[in-house]
Amino acid sequence: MWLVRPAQPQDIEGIMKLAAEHCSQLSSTVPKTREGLEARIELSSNSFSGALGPDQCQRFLFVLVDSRDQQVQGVAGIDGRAGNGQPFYNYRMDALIHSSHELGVSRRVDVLYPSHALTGRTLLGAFVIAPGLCDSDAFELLSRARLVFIASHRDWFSDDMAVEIQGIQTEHGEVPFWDSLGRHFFDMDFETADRYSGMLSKTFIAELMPPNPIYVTLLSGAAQQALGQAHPATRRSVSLLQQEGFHGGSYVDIFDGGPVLEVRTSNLKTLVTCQRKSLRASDAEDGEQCLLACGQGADFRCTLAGISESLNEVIRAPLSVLHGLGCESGEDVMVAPL
Amino acid sequence: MWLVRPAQPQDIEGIMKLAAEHCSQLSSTVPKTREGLEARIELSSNSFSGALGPDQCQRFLFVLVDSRDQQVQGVAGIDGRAGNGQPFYNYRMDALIHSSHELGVSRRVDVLYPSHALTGRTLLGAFVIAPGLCDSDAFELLSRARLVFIASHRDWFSDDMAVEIQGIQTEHGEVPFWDSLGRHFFDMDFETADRYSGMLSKTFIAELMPPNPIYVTLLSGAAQQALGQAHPATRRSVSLLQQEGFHGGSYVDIFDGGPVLEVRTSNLKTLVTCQRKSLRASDAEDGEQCLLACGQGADFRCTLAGISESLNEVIRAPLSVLHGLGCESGEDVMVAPL
Amino acid sequence: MLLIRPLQSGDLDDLMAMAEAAGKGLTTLPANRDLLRQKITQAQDSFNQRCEPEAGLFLFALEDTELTRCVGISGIQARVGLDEVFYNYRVSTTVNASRELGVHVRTPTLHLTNDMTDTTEICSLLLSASHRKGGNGLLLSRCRFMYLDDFRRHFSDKVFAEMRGVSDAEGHSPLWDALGSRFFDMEFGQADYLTGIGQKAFIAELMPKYPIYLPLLPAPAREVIGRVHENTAPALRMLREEGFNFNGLVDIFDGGPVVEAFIHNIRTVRESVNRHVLLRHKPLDQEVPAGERVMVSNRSFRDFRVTTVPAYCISPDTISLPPDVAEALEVESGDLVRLAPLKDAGPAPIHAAGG
Amino acid sequence: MLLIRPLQSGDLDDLMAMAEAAGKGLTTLPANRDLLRQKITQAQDSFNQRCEPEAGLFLFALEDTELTRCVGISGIQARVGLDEVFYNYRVSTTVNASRELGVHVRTPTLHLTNDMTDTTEICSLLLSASHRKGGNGLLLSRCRFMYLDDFRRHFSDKVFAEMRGVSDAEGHSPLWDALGSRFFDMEFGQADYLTGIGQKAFIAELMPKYPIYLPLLPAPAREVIGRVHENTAPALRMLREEGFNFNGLVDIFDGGPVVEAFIHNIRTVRESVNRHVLLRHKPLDQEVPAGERVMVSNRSFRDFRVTTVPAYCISPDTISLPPDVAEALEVESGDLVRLAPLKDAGPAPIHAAGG
Repeated sequence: MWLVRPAQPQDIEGIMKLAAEHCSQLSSTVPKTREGLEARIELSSNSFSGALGPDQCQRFLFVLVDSRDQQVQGVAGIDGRAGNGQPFYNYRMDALIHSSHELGVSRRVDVLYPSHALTGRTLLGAFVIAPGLCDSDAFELLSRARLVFIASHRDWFSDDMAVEIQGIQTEHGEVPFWDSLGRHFFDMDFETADRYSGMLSKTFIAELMPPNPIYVTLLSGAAQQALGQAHPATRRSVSLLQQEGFHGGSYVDIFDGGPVLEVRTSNLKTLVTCQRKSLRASDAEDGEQCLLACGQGADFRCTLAGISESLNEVIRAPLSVLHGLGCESGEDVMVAPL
Repeated sequence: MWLVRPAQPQDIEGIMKLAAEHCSQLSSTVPKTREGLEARIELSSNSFSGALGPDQCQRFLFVLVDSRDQQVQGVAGIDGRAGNGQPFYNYRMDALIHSSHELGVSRRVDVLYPSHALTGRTLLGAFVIAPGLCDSDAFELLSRARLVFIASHRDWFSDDMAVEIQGIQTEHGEVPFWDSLGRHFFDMDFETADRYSGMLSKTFIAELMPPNPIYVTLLSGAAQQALGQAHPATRRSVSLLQQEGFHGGSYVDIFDGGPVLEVRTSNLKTLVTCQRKSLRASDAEDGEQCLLACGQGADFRCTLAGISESLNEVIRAPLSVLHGLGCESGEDVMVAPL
Repeated sequence: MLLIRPLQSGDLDDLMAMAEAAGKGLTTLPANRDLLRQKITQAQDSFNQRCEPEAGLFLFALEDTELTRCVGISGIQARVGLDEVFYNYRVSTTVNASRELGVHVRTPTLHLTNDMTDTTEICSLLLSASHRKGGNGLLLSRCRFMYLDDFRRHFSDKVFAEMRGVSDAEGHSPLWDALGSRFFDMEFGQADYLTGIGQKAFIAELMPKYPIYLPLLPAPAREVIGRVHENTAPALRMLREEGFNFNGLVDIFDGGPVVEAFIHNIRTVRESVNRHVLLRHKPLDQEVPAGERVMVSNRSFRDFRVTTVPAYCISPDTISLPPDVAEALEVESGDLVRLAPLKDAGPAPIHAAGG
Repeated sequence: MLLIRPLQSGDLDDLMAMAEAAGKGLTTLPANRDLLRQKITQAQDSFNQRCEPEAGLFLFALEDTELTRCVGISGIQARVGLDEVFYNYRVSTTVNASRELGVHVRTPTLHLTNDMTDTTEICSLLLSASHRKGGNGLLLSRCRFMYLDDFRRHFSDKVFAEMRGVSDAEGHSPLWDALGSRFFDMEFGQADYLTGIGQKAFIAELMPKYPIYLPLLPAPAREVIGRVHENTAPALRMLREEGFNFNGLVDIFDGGPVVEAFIHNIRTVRESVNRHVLLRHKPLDQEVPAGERVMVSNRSFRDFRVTTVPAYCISPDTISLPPDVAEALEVESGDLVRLAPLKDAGPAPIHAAGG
């Protein structure tokens, strides 16, 4: 049985293994070092336990495990407030119209404005999954379990959410948007900049990022094409997020030009459709596959299960599911359709 | 009976009288000169008749008349495409966060960016009504008749709409936002700038407007307070627009700092609730008060009437209403609840 | 004798011939008869103080008195940017540095400015091919500095010259191709022409207003910023020797440099002396090389005249002039004239003394 | 005798006393013993070429040889902005004009720049109150220009000085109150101090990056831009006479002007001559007024020394020096020394000759 739960110190090996095997191409904000990861899990534990309030950089890290062996097969995160108390950098795409009445010409001029407008929004991130699971339901479980968590801890999160989607990178690891823009100012390669940006102090961005708006027409052709485009490897993530109601807005990542998707939290499909029910054991093994979650804070667990509904406030799932979730009959759960 | 219909050349006297009496305080894009008004009505007629297509600066001007004497008691307009083929200027309000990690300080810095992002959106404007009617249903009729017109000519208009709301002006005619910002660059008083901006060529704005972003904190206190605030005299207009679904966005007027309200056209309450029905005469004088409109293009008429519904596709209104609208029994009409 | 004097309406044909020979490149004097006639009128109004001081356009002719023909022209525009808007890019430095990461990057950045507004421009230098020798170019150019200094209140303290930027034989400018053409729906030549005749509203309408970070432009465009067209290199060298410096302003279209100097720092101004005229009937040896000649100006605002004489004419208090030269300069014995070397006075004293 | 020589570690007490007397205002030399000791070490490393040429900080002491005390200091920073980021505002002009409407508005605008990056700065001038007479301030300041010219390859072609801007007796700066304080959560004094000690990351983080249109600032703030503190007015006057010009750059906090000059245009440099030393045992009349004295430099990079002697010591090829002066300068008969007037050489020749 697949289970999504808060990351714990004993998951470090599994997370590092997963990240080492599958993160070479796909950038992620999962720390690469043991120390970084230990600190991140501690921060996450303090966030789940409620030791940190919403104003204190809550950063949640979930893992996807097989309940039988507790092997980590995926990682996903939520930052309570984008920027974690510091400015969160994006480019906002806008257009000016340069028009000469006398000469009868008019031209649309695309401009990238440095923006911190998304600072403080709840941010999804740090998504890594074992490649073998990319087409499985476990993918959807890992991605959406976070939203079920948000639904059951609504006041910890902001009214608007965002998620940064990785941008275009060639098979040789080149990032056309970075090569045309950021590289000139940060004097480092994309990997390095991306790694620094995962750290807490964003002072280096304030120090190194060009402070003035950028004319898109002056970027390389490849960079212009990459602007606002998602990496092909993020296809399934993006599709799931779009089904949830996320839409591409006006914002792109300052490093790779990848799109930032936005949504009003209250419009998320998972939040609209999930319901609080009382869970009872069922004999039947089949039923409608749903996301099923129980537990508050550090005890949060989410899985996929075949659900049968009996009375208005009661749903039934196989006893094995109750065991897997560590949950007793009659306990309150959140349930959301796939 | 109150009737809203396309402005016609014979309305010029009435419009000028109305504008002269009631427009001294309340700015409007209704031309002040006879020549200007003649040209505007001609443009409007060509727009209503379909002689101009959506890409050719359609500008519609409606009048509110008492059907008995055809005296003009109000004017309202729609511009098919904001800017009418030229850039449409606004300031977009955005915030940067200036934050020093080392010093532990963080400050929100509000910035006004010159923007043409609303260029090409359908724009409501030119709203003037006799003060005696400010609390009457005729006010709502005049304002919403335009939306009924849009509903019945949907493909002439864009998917997003905007309306500029007049900003703060003191009783002595001073405009704090203008005095703190525009005045320094345009070297003219607010009235003059406002008048020029109603004209077709916006070259003077490209020539005179400061091209760089403006820090709000450097504006006068009065200007900062006026930013994004509507003139009290627009209270009822704003309230009606908000009921329709218009909401204050990130944009303000470059001259007076008044808010620009935005809406997705398909979300407009009038568009969502209005229905096409077949109109029959009724004997009953009372019924639910509704907006009732008939006729395409130049023949468009809209009024308020007590409506009784009989069958699914048929509504009934008093015969006098049919006469007032110049419409025959069985004719198709648009009906929208108040 | 070669004589500097105010341009006159009789010079129109000679001027037109020179403008035609110059071709493109000299945008302030296009080969357009009506426009040139208008410029001559404007110059006459300026010398006669019939126009606002700020509108002054002082055009000087170099007359070959034997040929009675105008063989060169040079000008001073009293103030630029008062009637239209005068644009430049300023090449500025943006530094992005992080001590923590050990990164320190300097990014040359173009800022759009109107910083030369209300400043005096020296402009419109043309010399017939037949007379490109013997320091005639120097005379045409440097006579203006004596005029500027003698009539300071008509001009700004700082003066500048715009130098033609790099373009190829077909008139293609690398900077325009990389920058201007992205924003203007026209050819470089058209933009240059519209600017030259003072139609500049289109710049305010179409020009990018935010700073341009140079690393975003391709190398050929970056490389021409602040560089002059090869035909303009000698003129630039002359102005540099005169004390003009490139201080970061360039043309918005082709990137050609603006060079500037404060009038009191200009070499011709610093090396000028005044002497009283002494008429002497010994004829001058006109074969003296340029390096041993001095410019003599009559210091007249309205009928400014300058010619050159051998340096040996100078005495501690006076300068001896033969009657024909005095007549050409419209001066008499006892009048005060201004002198300055036509060419370099040689290296500065510190380097002469050794070391 | 008053002698310029490299600052030494023994000068620390004298330097500390001067820094304390100077109070605020001199941000590069705060009265902090550790910091001053560090500066002295840096200066010694620079004179002995033990540091990167770009990191050079050359500090000169004015020693009163009778008192054997350091009574003044002045400095040259070889390059600024290479280790940290060096910020200025450039006062630029934005013109908004519409010919159609007859509107023409000039808006002074502040652009944030790092244009002085990699440029040589003259800095840190302090003179004990007891010695503010007889041209000692001139000697302290102008001796640096002889050093700059003799060792050009260590410095940039252009040099600049930052002049203290306007603030009131309580240290309030009108520009800071109107601009800086809107963006920085600190007092002017703190911002100034952090900048002085080279902690500048906070500027990149907190400073507004877009241009500031001056009409948006209140009049008291606008008026101090490019103006100096009244205590700094004499220093500014001296630098102007030396050929330094204000060219639009000002301090980002108090608006004080940056003045700049190309080394070859500096008056001390232009008016310098070299002479061979001739030892002569006749003692010097030390009562000669400053206007009749000349500076004599030994032209040594490592042990630079300068003092003044009466102008009458100069002959066409030599300068006669008494043994004590030669010893102080560490020169012998036949050595080449550099001379420059201590004060103005008087008006330029053109104005002397009349007219």
